[in-house]
Amino acid sequence: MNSRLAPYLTALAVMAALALVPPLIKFIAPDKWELTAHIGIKILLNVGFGLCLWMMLQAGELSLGQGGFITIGAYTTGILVAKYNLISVVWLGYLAGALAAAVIALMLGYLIVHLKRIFFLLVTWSFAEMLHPVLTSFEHPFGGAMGIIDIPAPEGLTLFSESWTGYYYLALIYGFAVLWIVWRIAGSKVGLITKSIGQNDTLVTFCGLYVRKYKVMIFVLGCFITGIGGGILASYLTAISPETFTFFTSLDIIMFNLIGGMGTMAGPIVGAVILSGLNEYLFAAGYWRMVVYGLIIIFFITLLPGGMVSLPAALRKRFTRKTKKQEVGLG
Amino acid sequence: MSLLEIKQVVAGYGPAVALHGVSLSLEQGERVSLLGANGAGKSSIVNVVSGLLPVRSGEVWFQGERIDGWAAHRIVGLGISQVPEGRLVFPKMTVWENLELGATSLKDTVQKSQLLEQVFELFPRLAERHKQMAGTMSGGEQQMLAVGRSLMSRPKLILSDEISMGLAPLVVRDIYDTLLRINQEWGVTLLMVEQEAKLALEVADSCHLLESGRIVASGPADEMAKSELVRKVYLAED
Amino acid sequence: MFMQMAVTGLVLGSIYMLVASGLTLIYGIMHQVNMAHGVFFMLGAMATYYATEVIGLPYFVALFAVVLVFPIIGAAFERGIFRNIRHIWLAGYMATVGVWMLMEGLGWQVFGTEQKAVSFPITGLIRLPGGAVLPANKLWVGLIAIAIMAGVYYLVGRTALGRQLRAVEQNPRAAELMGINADRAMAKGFALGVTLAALAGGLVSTLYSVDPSCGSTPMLKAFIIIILGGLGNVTGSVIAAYILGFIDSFGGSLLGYQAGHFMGFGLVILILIFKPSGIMGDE
Amino acid sequence: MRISLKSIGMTVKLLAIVALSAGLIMSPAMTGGVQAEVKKLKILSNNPFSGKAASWGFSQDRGVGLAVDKVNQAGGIKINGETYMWEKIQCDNRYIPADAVSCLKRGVAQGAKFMCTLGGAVTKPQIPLINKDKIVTIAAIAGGADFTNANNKYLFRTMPSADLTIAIEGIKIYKKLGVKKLVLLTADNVLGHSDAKTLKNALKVNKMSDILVAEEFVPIDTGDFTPVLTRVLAKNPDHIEGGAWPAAGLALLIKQARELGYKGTFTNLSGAPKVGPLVKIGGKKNVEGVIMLRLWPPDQLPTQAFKDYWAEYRKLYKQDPGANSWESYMAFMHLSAAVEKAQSLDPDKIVAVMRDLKIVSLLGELQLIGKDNPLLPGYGINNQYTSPLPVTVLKDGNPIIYK
Repeated sequence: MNSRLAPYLTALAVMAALALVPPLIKFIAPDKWELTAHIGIKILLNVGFGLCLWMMLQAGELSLGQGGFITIGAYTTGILVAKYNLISVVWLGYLAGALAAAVIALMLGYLIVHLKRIFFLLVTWSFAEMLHPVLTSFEHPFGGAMGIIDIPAPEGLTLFSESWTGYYYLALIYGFAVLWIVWRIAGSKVGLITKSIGQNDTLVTFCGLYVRKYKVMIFVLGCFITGIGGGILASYLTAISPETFTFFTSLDIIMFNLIGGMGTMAGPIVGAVILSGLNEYLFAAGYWRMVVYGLIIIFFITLLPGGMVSLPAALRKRFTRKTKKQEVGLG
Repeated sequence: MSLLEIKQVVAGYGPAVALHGVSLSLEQGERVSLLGANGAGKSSIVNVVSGLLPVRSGEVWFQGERIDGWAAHRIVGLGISQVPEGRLVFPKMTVWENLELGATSLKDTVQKSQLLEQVFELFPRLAERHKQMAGTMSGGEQQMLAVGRSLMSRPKLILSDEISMGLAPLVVRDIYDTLLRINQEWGVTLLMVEQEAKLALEVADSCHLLESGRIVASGPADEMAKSELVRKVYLAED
Repeated sequence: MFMQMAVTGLVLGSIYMLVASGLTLIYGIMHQVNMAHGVFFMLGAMATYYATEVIGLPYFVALFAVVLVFPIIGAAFERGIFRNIRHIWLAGYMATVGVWMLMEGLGWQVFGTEQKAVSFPITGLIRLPGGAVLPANKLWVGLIAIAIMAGVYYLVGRTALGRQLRAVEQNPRAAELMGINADRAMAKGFALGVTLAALAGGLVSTLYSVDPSCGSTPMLKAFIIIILGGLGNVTGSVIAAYILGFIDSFGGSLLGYQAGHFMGFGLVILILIFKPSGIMGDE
Repeated sequence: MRISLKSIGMTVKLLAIVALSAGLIMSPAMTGGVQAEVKKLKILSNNPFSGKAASWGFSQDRGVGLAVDKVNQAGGIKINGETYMWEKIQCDNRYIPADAVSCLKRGVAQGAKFMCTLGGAVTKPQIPLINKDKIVTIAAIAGGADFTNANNKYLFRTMPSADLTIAIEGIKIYKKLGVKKLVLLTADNVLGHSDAKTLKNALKVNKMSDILVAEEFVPIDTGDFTPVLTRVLAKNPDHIEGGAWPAAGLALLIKQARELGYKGTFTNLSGAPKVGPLVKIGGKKNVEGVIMLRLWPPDQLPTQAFKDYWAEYRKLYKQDPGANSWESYMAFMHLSAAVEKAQSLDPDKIVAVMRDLKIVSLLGELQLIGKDNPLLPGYGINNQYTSPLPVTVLKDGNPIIYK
């Protein structure tokens, strides 16, 4: 097996296996297909969001405003496609949503790129919080507290007998496209520079590289991709309102990285699968959901800071020798 | 019984080993200086004694008590006080507050105020500026504050680390004079790390020479000053 | 109306100042953004509710009980969860988020969904010149908030404990060399911050209602304040609290509620972009 | 090709990853495949069980739950000779529209053909799905013809809409009180905005538009109303209409208005907040004279059945039932009776039967109205439940029927 091709082959094989899930389930348990599709769609979109954040995290900064960029993507799509019918092709609506997210990310990123750590986190969080009063205050174009309804499905989804299969494949393509892009970037020169910025940006500056440019670039790209996902979600949910994506959406995206592990790209994927799967099962749990969430966070922070992907290594270590606590990823 | 005894101490930072089995002992009232190049392990010895650097193997005894493995804040209570490298005064606090903090391990308020008076007498500059923020003072004044602060715990042993760093020679001389006075008047034992070999040999009774984490030569200061090795390498004489 | 807006701004500012004090302190000493602040606020409010309405203690006795009990709770959380991870900024942040969600979720289970109320013992209405009115309970809560804040200033600025806390904040290593147990000092600082949050809960909740998520809105305000004031800067947060109080009062009265909310966060972003050290920062 | 240990390891890893990811996504399909002996009819309780609206969610869920138990204890319902038992499945939508849509999809996936939900904001985005999948829904929503119209055949409104509360009873009450300067201060959500629309229309129809001096929308979780009250009280109103506040919000609004020296009256006609917390938070003196709809004083319950319901609810949940609990109880009883009468599980047949079926429930006769009713403009379909609507006023901390 050619080792350079191996990751591609793995990804392709997994993608093919996942693409076979709909016919398989429709065959085994047709009445479960809708629920399976629903969970699958959520997981795959979340994988995309988690990977975008992971990419930014490589540059050393953590955004707590990703829910805000999903909102921007979703609202732009909704406003253009559903509310005012300015664009007749939904796919172009997604593109517009992504562009809107990217433009806003560019402006914000340019202004805040010098901030570090908790300051970056807080400013992105404030930005996402600020969207809420703006969206509720203006009936035009945001639809006020009501939000936007009747957002159509993208063209071509009617190829499938019911829309859920279509959304499942759309989410599948989205998830793997993001994986591909993020993987390519991580392996490229830009990726290496970003990573070194994350580890020591002063040193990178000394190497004659313009740190700000790269940081903004990654931020904008991440938000662009997140914006597309927001558009897809808008279609899938058919209705969005200011409360649709909250602080907890942004937090979830961080949690994917935290639970999965921030060291490798597998981290956010594992985290998104586990957490969004769990989330769907906890819907009936009411307040226990918060309790479970809290326990999960505390568990991973205190006992397994390297996330799920570090579990094998942590177990191995535990059985061989007790050593000092690892601090993978959590700079 | 020696006041301080270090036996076969191995210590280091992360994977790097800074001390490879160092032993030395100090008698009550002695003035000892540690000589050596950058990274030879002088500061490591001081930090091992004050508890900032954990010991990997070996023992540290102070007044018949084994103190390796103790936390730094407990060791202060025994009467070991450090004048740390880079002074480390609290910049956003007044001179007076810095001195008060130096006396944290003392419970007796009468003794505390007596000490404060004595420190102010030793360093009149500190008395003049007791309301000033430590961070706004000159380097020399900060060093005086660091020494004064270390006196506030009524120590039996003072560990000083690179007092001369970045200061004008006259100021350094002044501070060492005060340290010698404390040594004579209060009977405080001194373990000094000093980059400037000439100074180190002048202010100390005896001297240890370190190279890459090991003591390579020891002896009374005047003898050491005459030795070939020290003269060539550290005093840069021909 | 101007007079009324000014009075409301002052009252809100005092309340916000109290709510933000614990958060400022914990950031100031431990450099930790405490997302569980709102939960401790809520627990303080709940404790006051159960002490007064269920057990039947007089209100101020209940508040005193809060002051006695919450340092222990705070120290327990610090020892159990935060001590080992506090040097990793993200871990510290996320752990407080975890505590927040855990405690709020448990709160809904334990305390139920019905909103509760604690009544402040002093009632009445004070008429001020210019047609403004000031409810006595708000006046007293505001005055107590100022008194507590003065107490915090005294404790941090004038006492041995305060000196130790500041020493640990400025240089934990040097503090150790002074004979200060840095771990224990930080635990004390955290306990103090938690107690202030709980005390704020017990006081401020008398003006509003009590339920397991009643700490969220105050916490949001507290965050705006500590960022505006410069993280960890006590004086800065006091000034920022009154600024936000006036923004909420004047903005809400002249432009509508959402405008006030928007302006608060807008100011936060501007401050963070152009002067991350806050309005009282050194830069 | 040389087979090395490494490449074997890689293949194993690859297979493991494929199996794991496919398995994780398919796991829901694998669970719960066993078919029960008794046939089940599933109703999805798509309600908020956490967050600010949780008390409404529990109240509604418990009402439906009691009704489900009642029908099941009586032996379920028989359709074409087969016995069906009701089963209620819960999903916490946190009062967030997107979560409600997710919940509905989950419910459909779990085989629910019926649903109860509440809140205009969370119901609105569900409507396309409700219509597409023909989910027979009983919902507590206030907005008018936006929800109840000929397009939404499967959506039944359990609570009186703003057209019945504000537009009819409200105007009566305003006239009786002699309101000269009215302020609407309501929640900044779908409910609040639709109440505002209905109120303005009704005032226009009655040629009273000039009495409305201000309308304000503030978030439902507002704690301090002082700034916005300062703004509206500058207009010297003599009446404040709250619209649809839950207990805590209304209580704080009233308390703070009184503290600012407001002497006028209050109504809260859309929502039916619980009296206990309202009085406790607002203070007995402040909330005196507040007029609300849909609230029954516990000592003035109209029928024995209602008294029994009240007692059972109190016994189970240690508190008085909220309005939407008995409204959804009655609506579910009606729905269940309609399913049995239709002798079919076809949603179209069921809803057709529902529209004409009259049953006697807790508050007497229950029926659906809306079609050709001049009081309900634009409804065009009998999807609005009606039952006696009490007007209550708070006196000394207790609700009594307003004369």
